[in-house]
Amino acid sequence: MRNDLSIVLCGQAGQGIQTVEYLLTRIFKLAGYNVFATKEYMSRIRGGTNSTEIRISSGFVRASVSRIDILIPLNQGAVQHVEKRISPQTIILVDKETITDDFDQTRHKFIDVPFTKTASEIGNKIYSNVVAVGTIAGLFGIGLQTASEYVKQFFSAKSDDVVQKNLAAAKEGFNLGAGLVNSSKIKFDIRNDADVKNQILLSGTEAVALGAIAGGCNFISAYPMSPSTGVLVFLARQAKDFGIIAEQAEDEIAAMNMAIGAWYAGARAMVTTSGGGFALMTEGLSLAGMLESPIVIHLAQRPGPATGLPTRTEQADLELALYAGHGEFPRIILTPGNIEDAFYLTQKAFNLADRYQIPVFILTDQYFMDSYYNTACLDLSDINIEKHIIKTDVDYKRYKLTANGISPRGIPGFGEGLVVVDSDEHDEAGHITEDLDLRVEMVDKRLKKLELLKDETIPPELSGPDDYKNLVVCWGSTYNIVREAVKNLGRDDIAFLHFRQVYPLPNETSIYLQKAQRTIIVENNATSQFAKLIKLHTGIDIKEKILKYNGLSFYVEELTEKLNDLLN
Amino acid sequence: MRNDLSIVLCGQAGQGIQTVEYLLTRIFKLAGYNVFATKEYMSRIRGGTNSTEIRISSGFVRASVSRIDILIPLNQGAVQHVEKRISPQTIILVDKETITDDFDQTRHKFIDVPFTKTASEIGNKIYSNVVAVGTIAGLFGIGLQTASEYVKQFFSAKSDDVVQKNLAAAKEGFNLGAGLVNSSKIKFDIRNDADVKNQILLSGTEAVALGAIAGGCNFISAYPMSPSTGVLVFLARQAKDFGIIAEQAEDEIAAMNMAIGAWYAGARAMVTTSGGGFALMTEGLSLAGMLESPIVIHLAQRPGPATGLPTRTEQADLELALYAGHGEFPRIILTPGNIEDAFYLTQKAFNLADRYQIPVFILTDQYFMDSYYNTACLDLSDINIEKHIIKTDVDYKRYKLTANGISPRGIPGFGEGLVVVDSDEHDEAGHITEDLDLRVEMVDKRLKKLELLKDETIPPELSGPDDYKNLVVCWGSTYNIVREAVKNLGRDDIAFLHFRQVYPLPNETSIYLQKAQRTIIVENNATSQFAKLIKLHTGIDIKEKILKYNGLSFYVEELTEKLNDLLN
Amino acid sequence: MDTQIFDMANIDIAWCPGCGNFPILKILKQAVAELGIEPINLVLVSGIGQAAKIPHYFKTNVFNGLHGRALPPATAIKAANPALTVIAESGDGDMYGEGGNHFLHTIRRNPDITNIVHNNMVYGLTKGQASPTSQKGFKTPVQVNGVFLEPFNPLAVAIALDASFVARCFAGDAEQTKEIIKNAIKHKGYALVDIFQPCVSFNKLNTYQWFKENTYYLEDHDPLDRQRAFEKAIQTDELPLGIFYINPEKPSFEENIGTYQEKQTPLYRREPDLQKLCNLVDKFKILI
Amino acid sequence: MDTQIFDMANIDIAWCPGCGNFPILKILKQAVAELGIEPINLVLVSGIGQAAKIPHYFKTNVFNGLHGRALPPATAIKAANPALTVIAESGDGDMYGEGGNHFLHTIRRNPDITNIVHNNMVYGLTKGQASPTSQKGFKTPVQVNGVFLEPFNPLAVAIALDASFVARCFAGDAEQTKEIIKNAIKHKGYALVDIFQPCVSFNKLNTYQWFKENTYYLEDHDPLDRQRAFEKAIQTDELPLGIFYINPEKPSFEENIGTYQEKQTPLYRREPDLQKLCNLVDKFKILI
Ligand SMILES: Cc1ncc(C[n+]2csc(CCOP(=O)(O)OP(=O)(O)O)c2C)c(N)n1
Ligand SMILES: Cc1ncc(C[n+]2csc(CCOP(=O)(O)OP(=O)(O)O)c2C)c(N)n1
Ligand code: SF4
Ligand code: SF4
Ligand SMILES: [Mg+2]
Ligand SMILES: [Mg+2]
Repeated sequence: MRNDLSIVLCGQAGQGIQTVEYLLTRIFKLAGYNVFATKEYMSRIRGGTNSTEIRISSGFVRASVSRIDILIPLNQGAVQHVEKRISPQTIILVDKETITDDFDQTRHKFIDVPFTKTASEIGNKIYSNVVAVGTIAGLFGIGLQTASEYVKQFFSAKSDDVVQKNLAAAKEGFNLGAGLVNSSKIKFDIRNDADVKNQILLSGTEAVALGAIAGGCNFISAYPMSPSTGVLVFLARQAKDFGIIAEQAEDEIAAMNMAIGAWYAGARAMVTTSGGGFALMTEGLSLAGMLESPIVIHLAQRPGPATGLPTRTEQADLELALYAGHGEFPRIILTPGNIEDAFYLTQKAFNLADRYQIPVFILTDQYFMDSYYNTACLDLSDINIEKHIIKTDVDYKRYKLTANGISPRGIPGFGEGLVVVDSDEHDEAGHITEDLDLRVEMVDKRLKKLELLKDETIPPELSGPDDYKNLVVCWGSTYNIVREAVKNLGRDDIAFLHFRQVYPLPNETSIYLQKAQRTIIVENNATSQFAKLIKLHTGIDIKEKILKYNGLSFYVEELTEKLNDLLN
Repeated sequence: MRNDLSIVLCGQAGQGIQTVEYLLTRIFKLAGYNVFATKEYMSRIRGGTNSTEIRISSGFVRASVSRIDILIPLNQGAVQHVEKRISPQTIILVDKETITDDFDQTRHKFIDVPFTKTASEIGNKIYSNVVAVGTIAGLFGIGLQTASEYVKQFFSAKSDDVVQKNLAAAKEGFNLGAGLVNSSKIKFDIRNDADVKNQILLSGTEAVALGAIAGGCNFISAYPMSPSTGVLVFLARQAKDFGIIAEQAEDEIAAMNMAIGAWYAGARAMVTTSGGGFALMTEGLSLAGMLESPIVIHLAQRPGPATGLPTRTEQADLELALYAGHGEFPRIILTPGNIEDAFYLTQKAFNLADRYQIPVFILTDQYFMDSYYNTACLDLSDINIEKHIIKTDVDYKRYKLTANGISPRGIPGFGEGLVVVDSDEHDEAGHITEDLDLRVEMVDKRLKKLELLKDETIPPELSGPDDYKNLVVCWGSTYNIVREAVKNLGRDDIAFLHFRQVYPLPNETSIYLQKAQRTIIVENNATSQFAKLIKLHTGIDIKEKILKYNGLSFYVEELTEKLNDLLN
Repeated sequence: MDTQIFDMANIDIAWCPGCGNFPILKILKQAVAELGIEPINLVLVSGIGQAAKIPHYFKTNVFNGLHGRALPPATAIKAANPALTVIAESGDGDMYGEGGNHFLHTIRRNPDITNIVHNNMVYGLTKGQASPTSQKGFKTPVQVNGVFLEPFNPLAVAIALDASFVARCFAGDAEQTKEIIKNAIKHKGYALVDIFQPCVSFNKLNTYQWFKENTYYLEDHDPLDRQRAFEKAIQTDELPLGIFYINPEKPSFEENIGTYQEKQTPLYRREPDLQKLCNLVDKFKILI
Repeated sequence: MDTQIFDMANIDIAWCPGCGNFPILKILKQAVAELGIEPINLVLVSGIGQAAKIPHYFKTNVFNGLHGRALPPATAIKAANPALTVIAESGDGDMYGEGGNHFLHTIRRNPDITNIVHNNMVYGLTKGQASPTSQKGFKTPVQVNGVFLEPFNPLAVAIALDASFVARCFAGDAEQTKEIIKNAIKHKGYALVDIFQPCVSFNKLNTYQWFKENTYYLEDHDPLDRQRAFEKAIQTDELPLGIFYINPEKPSFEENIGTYQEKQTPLYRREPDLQKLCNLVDKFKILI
C-alpha cells in the first residue's frame, strides 16, 4: 500500500481548480499530511486546459511526478490533456453528468462521482468544487471535522448561507468519498505526522518575497511580467505593514533606474522581472556596475526567445544574467533549489549587494515560483540586516581608491559630505574624467571586488555517498526533482551536486567533479548553459547531459529513467 | 634615414586640427606617399586637448605608433598632453608667438615656426592652419603644385578671395618648410610610390557604410551614439542616390524593432549603435531570434560600463554580443581587422543574415571607426547580393519544418500566401501555440541552424612561418597593430592568428593553437573575453595575455615591447 | 467583400467569454471587408497582451512582435512597402505604458498607419494590474489602495502633438465603431483609434454598463478645431466618443522620406545600383 | 545664501564658449542659493548630454545616470528621502527623445521634483543631429534634407497630462528664468521648466537672436486656466515664455504612497520590523 499519492486536478482556467487546490492542500496539511503542489497552465485567463498536481505523503514530498494516482477532470478534454501521465492504476473520479467524452473503460479506471448532481441538490452547481474537496477528504478518511472547519474559515468572508451550503457540500462530498472507501472501490492509508500541522506551506514566490522583507527590502519597482509578478504583488500587499514602497513602473527601464536611484538615497531596493523585461534592464545593470550601486534582481525565467511561452518554465537565462550589461563589472548569481533557499538567499542577497556594491541576482523560474510544500517554520533568529552605509564627512569621496576595491558608501543627506555618482568614467570624487591612467585604476578597482567574491561563495551541496563514482550536477529549481530521482535509483555509487550559487562559481567545484568517474548534468534548457560555465571556469567538460526544454520542468520518473538509461 | 614618419597634430577641439589632418593626408596621398591616420579625442565639442596622428611611409602603414617624429602643438598644454610620446628626436614645430608654455629646450627639439605671423601677414590668423599644412609639404619637398592644387579644390566652395588667401598661406608655409630643409635644420626623404595616387583613402566608418550599400542595405534605423553614428550619417547622405531609408529613431528600442519590421516587409535593414544603445536592443535581438528575422547589427565598441568613455576605444562588448537576448538562438559575429574586411564582411553580413534568417554582428570599435589609410580600390566585380525571399503560394507556412531548420522566407504582398510571424512560440504557420511537443521541434529548428553556421565560418588568418613556435592571437581592430609589432620582433619562430569571425568560432582554431608551443593573446579589454570564448569552444586555456583598457588602442612599439618581454 | 475571408479555420480563441475583444474582432473584419482590402495586402501588427492576440484570429499577414513595440515595426513595414495597409493594434498597457515613447514619436512621424488601442483600463493578460488609463481609485493586487496616478489621456496627448487623426469609440457600439475605424484606415497618415473595451474578468469598474452610462457621442463637433478637440479630450465627467481631431494637411512619413518620389516600387523589388557604388568608391581616390 | 557655495574648485568646463548652458548654470546656482537650499540637501540628477554635464560644475550631491533616464532615479530618490530637494536636469534629446516614456509617466506620478530641460533643439554632444524639438527644415548631417517631423511640444503634452507645473523660459533672460525656476522648486509636485538654450556650435538656426525675436512673455495669463494654457502652448508663430499652467490641487507621489503618513523618517533610517515578519510567516501555518 503506497503512502505517497499524486492527485491531479485538470480543467479550464477560471473553473475553480485553484479553489479546490487551495482547500485540499490546506486541509491535507492541517490533517498532518506532507503536501507538495505545482501547476502548469496556459497563457490565458479563461478556458484552455490547465492542471494542478497535489502530492501527499507520509514523508517529505517536494517534486513533481508524472504519475497520477487520482485524476479529477473538470472539463471535456481534461483526460486527454494528461493522457500521457495516466496509467491503468490511475483512478479517474469523473462526473459523467458534466463530462461526456466517451472514455475507454478498458484502458482507464473511471469512477463516476456525481459532484454536480450533489451540488445542485444542495442548491447550486457552483458547490461542486467543494463537493470534490469533500470527496477527496473522505477518501483519505480525514476527519470531516478538520475539513469542515477549514472550509468554514475559508468562506468566512461570505454570507452565512454560502458558508452553510459549502459545509453541506463538503459533508456530502465526504460521504461520497467515504462511500467509495467502504464499497472498497478505493483504499489508501497514508500515515500522517502531527508535526506537519505546525509547519508552514510556502511557495517559491512567497519565499522570495519574504526573504526580501527579511533582507530589509523597502523599495521595489517592477513592471508586471509572468512569472515574476507575484513578488511585486506580495510586497505591495505588505507595503503598509513593512513601510515598503512598491511601485509599478511604466516599463522595466524605469523600474531598474528607479531601484538604483533608491539605493543611492539609502533605500534597499529590488526589481523583479523575467527574460524580456530583464533584457530592457541590462543598460541599467551596467549603470549599477559603473556607479557601484547595490541592486537585487529577481529574475524568474520562462521559455524564450522573445515572448516564448509566458506561463511555462525554463532555465535558459543563465548566460544572459552572467554576461548582460555592456563593459566589465562583477556580479553574483544565486539560484535557490528549494523554498528555504529562496528565503535565506534572497535575504542574503541584500547584504551581499550592499557590502560589495554590485548587482546580485536571484535566478528562479516559473516551476519554482508556482510550486509549494510544507516545511519547518523559517528560523528568523539570526537574520541579520547588514547596512553598509557610512555617515560622510566634509571631504567624502564616493570612489576612494582602497586596497580591496570597496569604497565606503555614503548617501546624500547623511553626514557632511557630498555624494557624487556618475555613469561616465569618474575620479575618486565621482566626477567625470578623461584621465586615462585613472580609468585603469577604476577598472581595476571594480574588478578587484570579483576576487573578494570568489572567496565568499556558497559551496555546492553534495548529497549521497562521499565515495561516489557517478555525479549528477544540477542548479536552481531542479534540486528536489534530482534528489528524488537519484534516491529512486537506489544505487550507492551515485551522488548529486546542487549549486545554489552559480557565479562566481564556487572553488570546490572542480574538486567534486574530479572525484567522479562519470558526471551527468541536468538542465532545463537546450544548450546546457551551466555546463558551459563549468567548463569555462574549471576546464572540465561535462559531456553527458539531460536537457529538457518543452516548457515543463522534469518529472521525477522521467529523470529517474533518463539517469538509469545513462548509467546502465 | 628613416622612411616612415609620424606627424602628430595636437590642440583643442574645434581648433581646426581636422582641417589640417584632412588636407595633409590627402596631399600626402596625392603626392604618392602611403598614409595612415587616427585620432584620440575627448567627449566635448570645443576645448580640451585632442591629437591626430598621421603616419607616412614608402610602404604600407596601417597602425598607430606612439613615436612622434614631428609634433605640431596648436594650444597651450598640447606638448604636455603627448609628453610620454615625445623623444629627444621629436621635432616640435611650435609657433612661439601663440604657444607660450616655457619649454625645456634641453629635453626637446623645438623649432619656432611663425605660422600665425605668416597668416596674419596674409590677412588673418585663421590661415595659420593652412600655413602649417604648407610647411609640412615643404619639409617633404612635395611639389608646391600638388599642395596648391588640392588646397584650391578643398576651398573651391568658398569665395575667390578666401581661395587666394589660402593658396598664399600654403605657398608661404611651403617656403617656411623648404627653408627649414635648406638650412638643413631638418631632412627627410621618403620614397613615394606612383600607385598610391590612384588608391583610395578609407576609414573604418566609411568602409562599413560602403559595405552595407554593397550588401543591398536599403533601410537603416539608428539612434546617435559615438562611435557608431558615422555609419548612419554616411548612409543618410547617400540615401537619395541609393534609395535608402535612413531614419533616426526616438530610441534604440525603436531602431531595432523598426529594422526587424523592415526585413519582414522585404527590406535589407541594419542598425548601428554602441554598448549602451545595444543593451536596449537586446530584447529586440531576442525577437529576431524568435521570428527568425535577418538583422545586421553594427556594434561599435567604446569603454564601459554605462556611459564610460564615450569617445574612446575598447573591445569589451564581445561577450555582450555573444550572449545578449533572452532565450536560446543562433547568431554570427564578424570582427573586421582592416578596412577591406570592414567592407567585404559588412557586405557579406547581409547575405548571411538573409540566408540563415539570424542576427549578424559587425563588431568594431572607436579606434577602428576613426582610423584610415590608403588601399587598393575595392573590387566590386564579384559583389553578389543574395536575396533569399520567395514568392509565396496560397498555403505558405512561414515556419515550415525543414531538414536543415531553414524555412523559405516569404514577405507580405509578394505571392498568394500570408506571412505570419510571432514572438510567442508558434506553429509552422506562425500562429501562437502551447503545443509543447511543437515547442521542442521549433527550438531544435532554430538551433539546427547553428550547425550550418559552423560549417561556413571564415577561417582565421595566419601570418608568419608555418612552423611557428610562438603564436599571437588577436581579433578585430588590432590586426594591423599586431602585424607590425610581430614584424618588428624580426623572429622566425613567431606567427600571429587574426580572427575576422569570432563566432561561431572557426573549426581551424584548435589546430592552429595546438601547433604552438606558446600562445599569447592580445585584447583591448580587461578580462580577455576572446580567450574565454576560445577556452569554452576548444578547451585550450591561453594563459599569456596582453590586455589594454585605458581607452586607447595599442601602440605598435608598446605591443612590440610587451611581446619581447614575454618572449625573452 | 465577405468578412468570412478573414475568418480562421477552427481556432480556439483565448479570450474570456463576454470579453470586449470579441466585438472588436468582428467589427474590424467588417471594416476592412467593407473597404475591400485583400488579406494579402493587409498587415496586422501587434504587441503582447490580450488585445494583441487579435491577429491570431484574423486571416491576414501578421507581425506579432514584442510587448509595447508594435508601432516601430508597423512604421517600417509601411515605409518598406507603402502598398500594404498596416494596422498596429494592442492594449492600453502595451501602447501607452511600455510603448509610450513610440506612441509619441510615431505621431510625430505620421506614417500612414492605423493605430487601434483596445483600452480596457487594465492589464488583462498579466491578471489585472493597473494600466496607464486605469481610473483613480481602481483597486488591483498591486494598487492595493487603489490607483492614485493621473490616468493617461491618449487623446489629449495625440492632439497636443497635432496627430493627424484622433478618435475614440466603444466596443459596445458596433456600427459607429466600424465607421470610425473605416475613416481611420482611409485617412492618409497616422490615425489613433482608442476603443473602450470592457474586460469582464479584471475590470469590474468599467463595465459595458459603465461605458454606456459614462459616454456620449460628439455632436456638431468640428474635427478641424484643435482647441475644441482638446477641450473635449480632457472632459472626464462624461467621456465623449467620435472623431475628435483631423489634420488633413500633413504629408505622411512615406511621402516625406522621398524614397517613393520617383518610383513606387517597394524596397523588396529594388536592386542597389552597383555602378553608382563604383563611382562613389572612386570618389575616395580624388577625395573631395 | 552665497551662490559661491555651489562653485567647484578649479574645473575645466567642457562646454563651448558662448554656450547657453553657462547662463543656465549661473542662474540655477542663484535660484537654489536664494531659496537657501544647502548643498548637502540638494541632489542634481541628470542623464547624458551637454546639458546633463551640469551637475559636474555644481558643488552638491549628484546622480549622473544614463542618457534619457534621469526621471526614474529622481523620483525614487525623492521617495526614499523626501527631505532632499531633487532636480532632474538634462537636454531635450535626453528628456523628450530617449526618455520620452519617463516624461509621460513621471508627470502622472507627480513626484515633488523639478524637471529642468535645456532645450537647444539639437543633439549637442553627439554633434548636431535633430532632436525631438528641432524645427522643421533644420538641416543636419542625418536630416540632410531638413527635419520634416512635427516638433515635439513638451508643454502641450504636459498640460494634456495635467502636469502640476508647466513653464518655459529662455537662458538669455537671467532674471525671469531665475524667478521661474525658484517657483518651480518651491512648487509641491512635479514641475517642468523647459529652457530655450542656444547651442552656438550646432544650432545656427535657433540663436540667441532668434529666441529673442521669436519669444514673448505671457501677460495677464491665468496659470489655472488649462484650456488657455494649452492654447498658448500650441502657439508657434511666436513662442510664449512664462508659467503656462499650475494645478495646485494635486497630492505628490510621496504623499500618495503613504509611506510617510505616520512618520517622516527617510527609508535609510528605518529598520524592518522582524517581529511583524515572524507573525507574517506564522500566517503560513494557519493559512487563511
Ligand atoms: C517586456 C515585457 N514586459 C512585460 C511583459 C508582460 N506583459 C504581457 S501583456 C502585458 C500587459 C497587458 O496589458 P494590455 O497591454 O493593456 O493588454 P490587455 O491584456 O489588457 O489586452 C504585460 C505587462 C511582456 N510580455 N514583455
Ligand atoms: C543609450 C544611449 N544612446 C545614445 C547615447 C549617445 N548620446 C549621448 S548625449 C546624446 C544626445 C544629446 O542631446 P541632448 O539630450 O539634447 O543634450 P545636449 O547635448 O543637446 O545638451 C546622445 C544621443 C547614449 N549616451 N546612450
Ligand atoms: S482578461 Fe479581460 S481582456 Fe483579457 S480576455 Fe479576459 S475579459 Fe478580455
Ligand atoms: S555643442 Fe552646443 S550645447 Fe554643447 S556645449 Fe557646445 S554650444 Fe553648448
Ligand atoms: Mg489593457
Ligand atoms: Mg539638446
